Amino acid sequence: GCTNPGTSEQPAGAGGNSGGDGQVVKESSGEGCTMQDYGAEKLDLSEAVVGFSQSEPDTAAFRAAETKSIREAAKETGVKKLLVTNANNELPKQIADIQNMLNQGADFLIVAPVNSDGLDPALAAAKQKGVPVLTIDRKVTNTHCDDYLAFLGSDFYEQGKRAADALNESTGGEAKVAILLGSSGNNVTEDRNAGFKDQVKAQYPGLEIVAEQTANFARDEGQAVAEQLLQSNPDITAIYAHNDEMALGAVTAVQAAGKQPGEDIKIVSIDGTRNAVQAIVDGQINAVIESNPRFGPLAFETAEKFYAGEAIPENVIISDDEYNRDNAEANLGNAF
Amino acid sequence: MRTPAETPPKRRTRPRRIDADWIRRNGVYVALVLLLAINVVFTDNFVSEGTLRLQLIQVVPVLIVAIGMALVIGTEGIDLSVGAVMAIAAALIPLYIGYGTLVAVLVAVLAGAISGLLAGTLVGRVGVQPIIATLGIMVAGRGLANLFGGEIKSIRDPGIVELGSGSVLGIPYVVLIAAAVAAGAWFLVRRSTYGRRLVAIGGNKRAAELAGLPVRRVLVTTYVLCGLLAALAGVLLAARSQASDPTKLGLLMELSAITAVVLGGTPLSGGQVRIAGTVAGALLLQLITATLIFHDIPDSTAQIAQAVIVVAAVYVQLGRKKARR
Amino acid sequence: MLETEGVTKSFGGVHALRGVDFSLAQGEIHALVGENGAGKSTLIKVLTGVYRPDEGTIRFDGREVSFHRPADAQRAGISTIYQEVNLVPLLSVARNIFLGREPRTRLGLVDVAAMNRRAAELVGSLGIDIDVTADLGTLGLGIQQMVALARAVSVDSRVVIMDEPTSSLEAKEVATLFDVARTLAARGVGLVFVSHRLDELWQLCDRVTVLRDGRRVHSGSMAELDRLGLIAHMLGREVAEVAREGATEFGDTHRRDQEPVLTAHGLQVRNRLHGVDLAVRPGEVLGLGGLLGSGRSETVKAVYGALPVRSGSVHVGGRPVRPNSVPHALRAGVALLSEDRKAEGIIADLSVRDNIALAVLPRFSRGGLVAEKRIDALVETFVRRLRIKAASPQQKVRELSGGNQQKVLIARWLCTEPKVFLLDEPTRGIDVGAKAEVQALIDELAEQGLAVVLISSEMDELVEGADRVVVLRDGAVSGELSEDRKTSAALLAALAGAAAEEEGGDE
Amino acid sequence: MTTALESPRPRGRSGASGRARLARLAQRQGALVILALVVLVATFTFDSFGTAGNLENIALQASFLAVVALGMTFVIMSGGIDLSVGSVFALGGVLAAWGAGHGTWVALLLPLGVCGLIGLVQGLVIARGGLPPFIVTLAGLLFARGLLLLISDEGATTYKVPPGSAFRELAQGSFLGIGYPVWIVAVAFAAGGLVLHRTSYGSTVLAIGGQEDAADLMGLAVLRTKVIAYTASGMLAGFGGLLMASYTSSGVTILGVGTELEVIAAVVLGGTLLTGGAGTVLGSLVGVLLLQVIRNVINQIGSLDSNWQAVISGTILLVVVTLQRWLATVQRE
Ligand SMILES: Nc1ncnc2c1ncn2[C@@H]1O[C@H](COP(=O)(O)OP(=O)(O)OP(=O)(O)O)[C@@H](O)[C@H]1O
Ligand SMILES: Nc1ncnc2c1ncn2[C@@H]1O[C@H](COP(=O)(O)OP(=O)(O)OP(=O)(O)O)[C@@H](O)[C@H]1O
Ligand SMILES: [Mg+2]
Ligand SMILES: [Mg+2]
Repeated sequence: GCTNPGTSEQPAGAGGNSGGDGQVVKESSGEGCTMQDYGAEKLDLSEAVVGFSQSEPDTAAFRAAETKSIREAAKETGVKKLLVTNANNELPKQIADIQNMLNQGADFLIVAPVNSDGLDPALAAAKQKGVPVLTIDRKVTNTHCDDYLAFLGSDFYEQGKRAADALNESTGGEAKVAILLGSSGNNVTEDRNAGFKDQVKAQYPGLEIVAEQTANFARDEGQAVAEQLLQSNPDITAIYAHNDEMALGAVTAVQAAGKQPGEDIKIVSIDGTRNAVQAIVDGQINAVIESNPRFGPLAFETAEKFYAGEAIPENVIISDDEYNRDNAEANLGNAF
Repeated sequence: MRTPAETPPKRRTRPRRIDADWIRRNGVYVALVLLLAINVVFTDNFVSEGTLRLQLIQVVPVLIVAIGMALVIGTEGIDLSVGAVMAIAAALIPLYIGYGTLVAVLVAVLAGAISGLLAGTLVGRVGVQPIIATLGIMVAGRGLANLFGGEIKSIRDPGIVELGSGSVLGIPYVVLIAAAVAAGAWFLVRRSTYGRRLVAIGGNKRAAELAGLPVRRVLVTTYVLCGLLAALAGVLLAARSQASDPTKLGLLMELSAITAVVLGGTPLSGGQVRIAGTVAGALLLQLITATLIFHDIPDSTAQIAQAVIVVAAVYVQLGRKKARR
Repeated sequence: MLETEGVTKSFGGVHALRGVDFSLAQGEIHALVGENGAGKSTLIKVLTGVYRPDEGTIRFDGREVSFHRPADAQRAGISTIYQEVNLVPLLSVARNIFLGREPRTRLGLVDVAAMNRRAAELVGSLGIDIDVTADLGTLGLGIQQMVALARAVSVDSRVVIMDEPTSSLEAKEVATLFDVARTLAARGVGLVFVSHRLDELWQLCDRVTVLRDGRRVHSGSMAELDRLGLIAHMLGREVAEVAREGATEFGDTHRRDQEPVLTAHGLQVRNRLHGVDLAVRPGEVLGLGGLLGSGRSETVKAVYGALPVRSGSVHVGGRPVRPNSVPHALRAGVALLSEDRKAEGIIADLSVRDNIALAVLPRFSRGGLVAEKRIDALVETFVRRLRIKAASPQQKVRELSGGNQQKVLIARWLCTEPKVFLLDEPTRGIDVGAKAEVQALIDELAEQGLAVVLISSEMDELVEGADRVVVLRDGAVSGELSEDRKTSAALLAALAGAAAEEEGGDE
Repeated sequence: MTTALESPRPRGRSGASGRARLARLAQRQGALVILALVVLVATFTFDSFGTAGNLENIALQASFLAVVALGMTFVIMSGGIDLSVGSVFALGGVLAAWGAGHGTWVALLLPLGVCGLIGLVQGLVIARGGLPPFIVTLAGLLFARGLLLLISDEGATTYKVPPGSAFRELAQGSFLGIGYPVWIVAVAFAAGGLVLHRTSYGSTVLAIGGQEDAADLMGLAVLRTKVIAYTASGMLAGFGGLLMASYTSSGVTILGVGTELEVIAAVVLGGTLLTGGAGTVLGSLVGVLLLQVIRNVINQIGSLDSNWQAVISGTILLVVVTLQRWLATVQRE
């Protein structure tokens, strides 16, 4: 999840539980990349300055969990120093942030890109200094093993497909669906939408998409747009939201319209924030596809492997869970 | 003194017919009615109590903020901080809800007043240009809201929830509050000395100073009022969504509010405040949004359509001005 | 050369011009006169493309023309000084003079040095000593009028139109302006000249056109008309009815046996005033004389708290007034009618009514709410008393003629029932009838015990209107003409002396 | 009454005293004073601030905004405002990146043409139609963003500048170790300064901003001047986007959100009155640099919470404008 403002009554990973449910690699693909291929020099992480460039404000649960996980893993690994910057969703700022960290002597960079394209100047600067860049949660379109080391993250398209599966399951295959889109121009929005629609087209002829409107990943916009959609299409029976926040907004909207969320109108979303999983427990949301933000351990593990001489595959796709009526209560602790 | 041999004052004939001039003066209402009519004819499911009621509920935050903004614009100012102030107010609610609903709401609204006081002082006393003073507050304010608001929080306090979704005699509280705010502002502008002073200052600040008006006090008061109203809007929005999201709440509200004010016929050059027009302007904006959603227009086309409609609506009421020559 | 035929123009319900025929010949100086609101400025604006006439035709050089905007008229060779100074305050004097036709270097860029030099020459030749690189807005209104003149004459025009160019000018500058006008006329330029200072018309003009209520009521040779005849045309009354004594409406001296109600001591304003002392007794009219830029306006503004003073004190009725605070001065009973009504006086988009009531709002409101009825009554009284010509009290002040705007401002201050009234050019731009009334009003108010400080660039007004004249030079008091020494000649001498000394100091 | 007092003789003056000039400079260029101060303090406080690499980074990163600010300066000086620049900036970038696939000239001319056209239309609506610039350009903001989404598949497609395209050189190349964009900005601002202070066009812009009705009565070409200002602003915003596309080798669709406010802040910080009529081109450059330096300094502080960064930059902005006001009044005393 990229623009995934999340919700949590408590800080993510509360109770010193650094990992939550730690990430599990689902599949790796692409060619391997070794130190020699990349042209990097051997480095002892405990002597290294590691830089982390976060893309969005930490007020989003997803981002908070991600940053926290990186910080904790850095401590665990025992790196000399961790620099953390936040680009506030601005590409130029992220470029400046990365260049700044390079200036301040970063030896290894973990980057959560603001955008898949356009980081070229920053990546070029890192390459010039021989600093490896590991991208997490969003893949950049540059050249693997030349501009960046590897990509760790979820498959957003797959998440969309799984959301379609979940929606099919909870509606019994017949529904008029409204989609709450994330912000325009964001590749997460595109992937989660394409995955969902492709899957519906291929598998579930009973699911009819009657409206798709952007609600910018925000709860209040999700609510406002859902309210309008419920008026304009009174026969809507299901809502698919690109993130949990909009789904939670939709819950309020459905209630305001005098209907029962999760019953009269099925709701499926993506992320796995604590509030959303709680809403499943409360019967208001039907299913949530997880998008795991806890990249810390895997990221540092990858770095260690890399410096140990192992080849790192281009794509390290993590496996995301799914929360539904059957497992939500039990797995509530895993939500972030 | 000589007894004046005067010509009896000619009463200006007020045209009752609907002509270009009438449309100009009532442009926003015309546009509003027009868009409503178009929807009634062309939009499925539009004519229902629920839909109309929904528009009234959803317009509340913009409306309240726009009224504060109209006052500020009347002084030839502008307030870009309103969105951030909304976020601050909303962020305070969960923090103080432990002390009771009323305390939380009061603290939130008070924070808006303080922010307005800062803006008013910078503009009225220090003499900073309004746009830059309130821009600084907007940037810092959003940061502050994020800082002490932290992650998005759900609000479950029954008082707040009732405020956001309850109603009396079928009319939602939020709509009642907005109506009260509008009526109060209308009264203030039309009947109070403060209102007279405000437009005088906006019309010619130097002349107002020389006429002994308390220019600074009026300016400060105006920004405080605007801050208060923005905070109130933030509280109502949070109450309605039963959550407070410091990062996104009220984002770009300043632009919507200014648009509503200008659509309503208040010139940005100050010296005039039109409250009824502002209300209609906000409703028009809301209706545009609803129309685009009802027809499931994709984002790109929606933005272009919005641009065209807004310009057309302003043109209806201002475009003929030049023809006077 | 420039003619109109049957020009009609109305604004909403107001008929500003009704079928006006007007013609200007080459090389003549043509006076355009009429009461406030007669339509003079409107006619000029129609002539120069600011307004389009509703009906009628305009001919220039025998050909019918239709100017869409002022630029068109200028391109055709008509240059105009509009009634309210229409220059750009934030630009330098030199820029203002050459805006739109700056001297260029070979590269096509503005030759700033040449521009400043030529501007300095130009204003210098008009007898004005100013820094042409200074922002125009820092200069007094009189100087601004001279800059406007400089701009108007710096282009080669076939017609020059001047709408009340002398309203803020001192005798010396008026003389300069006349010289310029005569030189232009001798070169074959046609001039239109508007002024409410009727004497000037006979000194300068060849022909005259009189407007009344938007109609042309007379047109003919200036010399064939005498003062009474002219006024009779303007007012539309019989000559006998108009006949009166004296050039001004001021009565005799006033009682001034009491302690001064206003004393100002050692007023200092940076670069402007250097220790000015004043004292005015109740019922006294104190005149302030001086050359352009001598600091008269500054003095009254400093007294009123509208200009930050470095030192000095002001007492009203024996009690000190907090310096630099207009509200305190107002509360103490001081009122200032400032000279620049456009920038510092009217609030153009508010109604006549709201403009009049502006300064008395606190007195006419209860619990923060405006007492509309009482204000209506008050406004009614003043509109009648000052003969303010407006369609209704709700009309925007912007739409009033210049003289009527001035009356609105006088009304605003009279409402406050001041003890001390500072009048900076109170009769600026108002017509004979109204001027007489304002003068009579000042007299009447003084009679009732009001202390008046009167600034006027019209010598007669000062000499006849004031009981005593204080002469300023370079921001300091340079002399005083007491009751018995107060004659035009003496005042002239005092001013001239001041000027001469200044000259000497310059060398 | 007009007994000639004396024959007029030239007395005009054409120069202010040196001290008055200095005072005026400090008053108008308060931002410059503050910029110098901040740079000085930062150099001594942070080791990595004063390094050539860092300073060059600041200059390079400021150059994109600076280009946009140049156009905005003229618009604001003419008494208007242009809120569309952020979206137009993004649109320019997307068009350039798309165009780069069809040749370098397309990459250069297409964004300039389209963005200039958007500016032109806005200018016409504002000048001819008499609509408020705020609303018209706000609509322009929506329009340009909508257009961007339309040509990029609702933002899904990001066009890349093909590797090896000469277009990349524009912002990635350098001369004497300093990136081309910095040189471009230097030249553009020098030209802008000349236009403002040394052409009739410039004076007309200031005159319109200072007193539009007076400018009209003085016979100046009010309409044309405004239309040109908005067109130039559109083109320059597009040019800024084009540079950014060259710099990032792609047409990023999420750029430019809120950029308009940043640019306006820079221009106003630089001493231009938002009510129009006064200001300098150099001031806007100083304003942009000031914002960029502040951002850089905040970054130097290290891992400061991004929210603190916002609070601090907002506060600094307020402190700077307050200081500026204070400088102005002190000078006048
Ligand atoms: N823009 C306007 N809108 C409405 N009425 C106007 C407008 N301009 C002028 N008038 C009216 O037209 C009439 C003529 O005004 P004008 O300014 O021509 O008078 P004037 O002869 O120049 O008077 P003065 O000597 O006071 O300057 C006045 O009654 C005035 O109120
Ligand atoms: N000859 C001059 N040289 C320099 N500055 C001048 C000159 N004349 C006027 N000024 C400036 O113009 C301002 C106007 O002065 P002020 O208004 O007090 O003069 P005044 O005596 O009232 O004359 P008036 O108002 O008729 O122009 C002064 O502050 C002064 O700085
Ligand atoms: Mg007139
Ligand atoms: Mg004066």
